[in-house]
Amino acid sequence: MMGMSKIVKTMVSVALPLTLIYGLYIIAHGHLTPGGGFQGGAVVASGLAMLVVSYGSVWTMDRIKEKHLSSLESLGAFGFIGLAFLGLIFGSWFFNNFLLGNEYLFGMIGEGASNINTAGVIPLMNFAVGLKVIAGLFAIVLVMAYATSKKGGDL
Amino acid sequence: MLDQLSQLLNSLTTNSGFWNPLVWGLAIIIAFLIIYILRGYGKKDYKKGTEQAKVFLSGNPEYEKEKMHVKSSNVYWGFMESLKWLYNVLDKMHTGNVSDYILWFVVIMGIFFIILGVI
Amino acid sequence: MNGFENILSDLLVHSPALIVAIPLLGAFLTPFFGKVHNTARNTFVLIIVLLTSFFSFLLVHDILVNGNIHTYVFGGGSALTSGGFAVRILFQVDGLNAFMAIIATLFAIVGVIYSWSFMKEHTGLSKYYTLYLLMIAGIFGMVLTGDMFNFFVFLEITSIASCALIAFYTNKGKAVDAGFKYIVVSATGALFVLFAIAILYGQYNALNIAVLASNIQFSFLDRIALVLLISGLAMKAGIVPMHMWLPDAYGRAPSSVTLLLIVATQASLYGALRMIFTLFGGQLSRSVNEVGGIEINVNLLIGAVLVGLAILTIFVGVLMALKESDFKRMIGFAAVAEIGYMILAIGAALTIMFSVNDLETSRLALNGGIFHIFNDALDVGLLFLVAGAVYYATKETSLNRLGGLARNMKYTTVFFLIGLLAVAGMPPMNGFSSKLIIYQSTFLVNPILSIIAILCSILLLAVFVKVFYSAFLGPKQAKYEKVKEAPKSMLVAMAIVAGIILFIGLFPDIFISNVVEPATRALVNSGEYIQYIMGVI
Amino acid sequence: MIYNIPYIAVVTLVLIGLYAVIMKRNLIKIVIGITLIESGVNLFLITLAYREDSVAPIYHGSGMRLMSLPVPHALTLTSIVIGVAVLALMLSLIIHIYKHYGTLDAKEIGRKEE
Amino acid sequence: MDKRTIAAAVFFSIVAVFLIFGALFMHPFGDPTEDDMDQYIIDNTQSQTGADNGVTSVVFDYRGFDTLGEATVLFTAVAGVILIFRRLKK
Repeated sequence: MMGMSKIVKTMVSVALPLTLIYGLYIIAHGHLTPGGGFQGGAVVASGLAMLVVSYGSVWTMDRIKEKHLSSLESLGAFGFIGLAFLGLIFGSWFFNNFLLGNEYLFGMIGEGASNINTAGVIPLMNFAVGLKVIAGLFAIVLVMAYATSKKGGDL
Repeated sequence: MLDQLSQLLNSLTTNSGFWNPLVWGLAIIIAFLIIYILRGYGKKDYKKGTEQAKVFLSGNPEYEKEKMHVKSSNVYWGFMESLKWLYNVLDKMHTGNVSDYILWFVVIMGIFFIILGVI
Repeated sequence: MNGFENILSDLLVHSPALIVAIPLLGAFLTPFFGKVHNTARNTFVLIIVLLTSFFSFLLVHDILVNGNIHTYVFGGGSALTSGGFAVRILFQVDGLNAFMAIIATLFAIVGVIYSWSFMKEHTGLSKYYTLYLLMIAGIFGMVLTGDMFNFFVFLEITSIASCALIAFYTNKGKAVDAGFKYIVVSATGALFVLFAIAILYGQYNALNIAVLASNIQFSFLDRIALVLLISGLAMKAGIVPMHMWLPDAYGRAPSSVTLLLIVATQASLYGALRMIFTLFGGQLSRSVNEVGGIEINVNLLIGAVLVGLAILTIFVGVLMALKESDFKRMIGFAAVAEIGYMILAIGAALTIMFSVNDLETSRLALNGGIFHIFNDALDVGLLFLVAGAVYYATKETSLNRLGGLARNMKYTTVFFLIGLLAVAGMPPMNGFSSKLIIYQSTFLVNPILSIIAILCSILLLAVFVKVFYSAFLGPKQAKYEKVKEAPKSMLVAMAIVAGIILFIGLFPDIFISNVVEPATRALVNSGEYIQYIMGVI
Repeated sequence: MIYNIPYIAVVTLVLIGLYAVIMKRNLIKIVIGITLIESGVNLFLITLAYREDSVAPIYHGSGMRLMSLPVPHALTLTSIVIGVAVLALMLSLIIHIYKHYGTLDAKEIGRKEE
Repeated sequence: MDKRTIAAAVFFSIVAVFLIFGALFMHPFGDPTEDDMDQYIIDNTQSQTGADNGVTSVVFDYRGFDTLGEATVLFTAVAGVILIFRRLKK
């Protein structure tokens, strides 16, 4: 799949940063507003898929290899399960919300007030899952697009 | 220690008898001994290297070993031939088509529905 | 010493979670090790699997020896909150789960050892090992979880990982086709399972199996849910006429993957058992259908249908295996027949249990069925390992072109002989002792059933004698002059399985009384499973 | 108050998907049928969450009104992601099948040898 | 109309009838017969997890293990797609 016309590329280069910012906002406020890691990650990944569509998969594959994306995703997944293991170590139960109630990081218990510094490990898990979903969905789209393109057809 | 050994020798009892592999092994060894003794009464005048040892295909020359190996699809040829009607049905059943698989699933689901819902 | 005891007890408390979490952790870390070195990655995977099996051994030992049930609540707290809601996901492990966990552990170790040199000359190995560990984790989750939706999630993990692994030989069209068929079938089945779970949730607003079982009342919607659950899981367990994906998948996948596919199939069978006996068991025994004034027990109906399906399964599997001329597809059809034996025993138990009210005989039948689950996994697994070794040595699976391998591959031939005798139920192998129990219990239902079962077992022997003759015996073939024996790791893997087969065959009573009996007890009186949760309030 | 129409819609979606899977011969259409079944099940799950004149379960600004059930939302999210994963694998397998056989007809592919 | 179509029509209609009856048997849309567990979650979410969004608290705290499985499913799919489209040895 080769690149599209100049108009599309320009529009994408305008729209991409907004999409990324919106998706990251959804990830960051997952524990306060509708949304979360998966939804925000899907938004960001769709923005990156827009990049693939407009600039062509070969162009994208020259800049981002899928092995980097896959190791990035492994990093996100490892962060998620690592938080669960930290719950086992500090909170003495697997998946325990061990950060809740302390006064430093995300410790507060937001009584009604939608304060971003709440909910214990939930925001951190949101970040991990968001990273994972961004990398994973983008890797899927990129690899499938590249395999169906002419250059990568011999995969 | 001793009770563990007895547990080892414990035999699997069902409601109509018991099964103990060790007893069975003993029996089979005895059977082999009997067979060996019977073998002793075989032909005495058998000599290697003479005409007796040759393969006799009613006078025809013997094939070389490669050709004499029966291929697997020829084994049980008669069984297949006699059950041809059944195998035709089975082959018609096994189309490699995905939607047929799901169709069988729907059939089974319908049968279960009738059995549990209506009857 | 005392500190060591404390550490061990802590590990025992946390083992249900760690059994699933450690393979997941290993799967997430495998790509990084794959970048370093191949041997480092293989060692890492082996260490992960051994660690998992250590925890699994702890858990299983405690359950089988002390006979108590373990629960693990994710996120801490007690199983039930005030008011008796199981809000959090929890694992609940009793005899049956422990029994399935034994099978999964054994085959995980054997499979990893086998793939060490079986998969050597292929590319994309780090992804292969990642998916392998994910499949192991999915199977463990399926057999350990006590939560309906969690069961569905792990079912999907297992299906997706195994589908990608079935299509490993992407240069063969049939392999990709088999993978596609498998994913379509398993996705459909799992979606109907999810549909049933949603129906149950909408009625009782609970997802925990014990809580659901405690307040289920077999209404019309529950019947629909039961039908969807049974048929969806039966399709994944490969019961005729929904078996057709099975020979494709078993035959086209790499043998090390087929080993885990067998366990995945049996895990779905376990799911069906759990749904029938634990979730609906209490209601099934009581509820009665009216047909024109005649009253029929529902479980009698289900048992009769299961027996009929089982006879069909055995028959079709054996006949197709007799006709097939591809090595691995033939073993796949034989595996279908073996599944039929389990279903036969379970259906016989259901028909006997509440209708004749002969609980002792139904216990016996269940013993046979559950014992045969283990034996079938061992026998068919060993045969698939041998087929993989033959493929590794000759790059050939068609029996029409194989021949005279016994001269070059002595150990493999011996292992195949052991597997042959075991899968055909010849004494003194393990297959005989379980099939003996199944014959005797089905004889009480109807003598015809046991006669058909025995005849099909003889046909199974004929099938594998044919394989033995045409592949291993016979004169030396010119094109297999310089075929070498399989490498050491594959031999070790086969030797482990063959050794266990021989041991169980020689001392069946130890295994039955120590491992099978607790599973049967857990299956028959499901009240313990439910009361363990509901009593916590 | 609409009585059972959402459930009828769910069953209709599932049945349409099942029909597509059974009757269509094109692999892409079979995949579309499976996704239809899955969206029907997701619709069923999210239907179970609704309570009469309830708001989304977010406390800030909800004004202590009746909230819809949160668990089905979570289940639906999970099953959506699972559906995405299954869809990706099925489509990539279809790409390979087309490369090997040059057709997407399920019947022909079943009959083809190697 | 070959045999396959007829069989498909018969059994498909059986399944359809039963599922539609099931839909009619469901509780009316909008008032679930049982909602105690979710009410418990709604009442205790803020004090137990501190999250302001009930769904996120269920997804990541009460049923966090499902979310781990879900993330694992996505991971599995990515690994599978990359495995299927890998470069084979020439």
